[in-house]
Amino acid sequence: MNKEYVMVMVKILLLSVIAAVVLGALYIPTQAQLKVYQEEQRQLSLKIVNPDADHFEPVKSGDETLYYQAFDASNNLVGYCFFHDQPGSQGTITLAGGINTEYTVTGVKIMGHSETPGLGAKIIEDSFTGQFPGVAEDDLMLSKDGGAIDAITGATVSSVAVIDGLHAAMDEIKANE
Amino acid sequence: MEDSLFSIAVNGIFVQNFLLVQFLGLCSFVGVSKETKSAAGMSAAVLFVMIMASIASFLIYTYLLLPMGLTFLTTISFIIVIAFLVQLVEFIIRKYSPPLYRSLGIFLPLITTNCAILGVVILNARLDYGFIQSVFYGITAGLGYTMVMLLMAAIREKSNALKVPEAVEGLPHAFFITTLLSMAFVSYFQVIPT
Amino acid sequence: MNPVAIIGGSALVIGGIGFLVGIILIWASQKFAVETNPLVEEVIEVLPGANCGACGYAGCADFGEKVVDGLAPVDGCPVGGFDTAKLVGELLGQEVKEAESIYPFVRCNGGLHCTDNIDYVGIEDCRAVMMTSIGEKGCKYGCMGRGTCVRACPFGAIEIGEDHFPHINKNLCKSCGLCVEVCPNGVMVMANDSEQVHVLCRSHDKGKAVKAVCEFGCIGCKICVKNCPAEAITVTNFLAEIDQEKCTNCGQCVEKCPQKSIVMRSVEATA
Amino acid sequence: MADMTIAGEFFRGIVKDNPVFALVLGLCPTLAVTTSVENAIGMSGAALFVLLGSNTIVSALRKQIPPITRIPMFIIIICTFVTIIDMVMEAYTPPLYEALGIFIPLIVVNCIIIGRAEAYANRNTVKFSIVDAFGIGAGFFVVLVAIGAIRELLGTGEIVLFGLKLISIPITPATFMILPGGAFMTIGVLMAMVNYNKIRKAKKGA
Repeated sequence: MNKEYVMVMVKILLLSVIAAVVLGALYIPTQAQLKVYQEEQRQLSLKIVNPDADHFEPVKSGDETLYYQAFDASNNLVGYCFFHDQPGSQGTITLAGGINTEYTVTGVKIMGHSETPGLGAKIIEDSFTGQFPGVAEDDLMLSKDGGAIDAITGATVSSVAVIDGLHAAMDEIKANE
Repeated sequence: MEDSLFSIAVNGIFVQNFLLVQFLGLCSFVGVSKETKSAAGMSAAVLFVMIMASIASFLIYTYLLLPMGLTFLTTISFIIVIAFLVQLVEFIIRKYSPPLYRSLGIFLPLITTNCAILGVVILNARLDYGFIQSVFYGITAGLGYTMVMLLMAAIREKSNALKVPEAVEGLPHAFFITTLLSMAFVSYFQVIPT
Repeated sequence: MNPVAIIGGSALVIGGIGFLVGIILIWASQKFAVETNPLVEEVIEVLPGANCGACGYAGCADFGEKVVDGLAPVDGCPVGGFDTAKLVGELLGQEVKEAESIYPFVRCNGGLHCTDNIDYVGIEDCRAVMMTSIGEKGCKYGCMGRGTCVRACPFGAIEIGEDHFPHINKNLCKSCGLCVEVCPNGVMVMANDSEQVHVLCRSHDKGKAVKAVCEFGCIGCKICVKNCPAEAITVTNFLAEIDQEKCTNCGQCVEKCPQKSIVMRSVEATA
Repeated sequence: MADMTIAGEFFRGIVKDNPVFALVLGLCPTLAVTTSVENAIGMSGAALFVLLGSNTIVSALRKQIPPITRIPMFIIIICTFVTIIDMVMEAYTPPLYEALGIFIPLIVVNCIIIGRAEAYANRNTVKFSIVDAFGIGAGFFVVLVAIGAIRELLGTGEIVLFGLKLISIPITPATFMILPGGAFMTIGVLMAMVNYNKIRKAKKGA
């Protein structure tokens, strides 16, 4: 291993370690800030999906929050809220949903997705999510199957994914309540 | 994720073809598909790097990054492995077939940033495929890439004899052929909703 | 995860990967070392890089190696012309003298003056025509203007004019000679600028057959042979050939030729 | 390239060595992302930042980088910049990150950046590398916005930029333009126009 190769090793090692330290150092503050922001976002979306609720109590199993119970100002149970990951056509869709005690949907908000831009990505628009408030659990289906939700043209898979996500979350809450 | 190997194969080669549907790996695709010889050379290199990268990235992701909770390093560690593999391939090609090395030219280092390869490894991680699934996905995605590459090289060589207005000759011509190819592949996409 | 663990952990992981990469690449660079003589790299850098094969070798890299090993002449690259030869000469410490530049030249005067034999519809390629028939034109030796040479030229220097003849754009043409090789009838030939007198015909048919088909075809009447002071012209099989070394460009044959198939070309931009 | 001037290098990046048309690099993000002008601006902005960073560091260290481990070291530099911009934007400018989120990892596989690192920054001084980064970045920006505008206008019938509707034409939107086929065709047509212009100039010149 003559001198020249040692130099090569030193250089690549040095560069890798410097890159790693820079990224590691940057990771800590950004992660903390991200946590703060995400928590804000969650509270905000809970408010959106369940407008008449005042505050929310997380229902935990172990340290993982399953869903939130929504209480109004005078502290009686008004409904539930949840975050749910559902596989869409391109990747996972994270959606926030709110229902009242009779399992009628009070609101839906798409938190994150990687659907095809221009097609599946339209699930985040109010024209689609706006259809959900006030829809009872049984007619939470696509209009072509007799439900109350019209799918987005050219993005049936993504639309169905959102609906299945809501159903899955509702069943989970039913099992727990 | 319990994707069966068959569905991964269909996904990798046809439905989610990296080149024509996911737009990944175009730089080398357009640049090198002028003639079948260099196209074959390039796809062989891409296939090799894809398979090795799938293996290496799976090991790093599951045994290093996940347990240590450093998932923010995924992209950088994957891409270093790919770059290392490409440097290795560059040595091998330069040693054993200099003409191919000359004809690939700038596109050889570009395999590193070849979106298809990084695409495969990141998808492997995101869909948290098992080891066999990851490697299989690497192979099928590579085959999908090779198939389209050779198809394109053959078409472009044949289309040289056509009388094409001068402005369209060369790259625009290649792009129009790709348009038709990708429409065919995208229609596959609608037929088999995954 | 406390900060030290994160930074330490990532330094360890990325550092480790970097270390492995370094080790294996060093080993690979030794195992796959290619003993390239740096001079060859420099010579290849200077060559035009068109890989056209006009120098007779498989592309510039091959030519570069041969030049450095002394197997190929320093000015062996016609495409690069004099300036490349000079650069290569400097690299190898050999001086280079100015070489005469040569350009392709069409030895046929038929074109529109020549009758059509068949109405050809097919791939735009003279070779395809010759494969599928004995030639589109009355005279099967002539230029059909189907543009094989146009496509063969890597520098886009040739264009088919309205007279159905290829016109060579001299400042684009790198005299690589690919068009000469590719022409099925051998109508194209590399001609030195100083060679001005040419027989614009390739036909070996007898006089009667030539006249029936083409206005300017050479009928092999040997008048030019008698009148050439330098005996530079020989007629073989009813076709006159001019030996350019002997020819003094006097132009006697041009006046005497009844068919006007011998021509004194003035060396202007496009042949 | 002995007689390099600042302006010369900058405009070379836009016209002569335009990353997409002349060098045929960076096609993956160009086609994937240009479904709207907004995305195009976001993408080219992020790409410009990373290109600037990587060109500067690569050309600063060009004497140090051993040829044996050339590609991995370029990649480490580029990827560090991409991860930095990814983390910082995700935490401190969430709305912007929301819009550009999927483009950031795309940049690391953007062939332009390593293309320039390998072909240019590795061989020229820091000053010119920075100018080249600006030039290529501007070239990339121009092309991306052009394609984005065409595809968005034809694909959805209107161009919406940061919420405000710029132009809208009464056509039934051709979703074909949003699909991959449309992207290839648009870039094919634009490239043909550029070639036509070049040939016309060459004919006049020669």
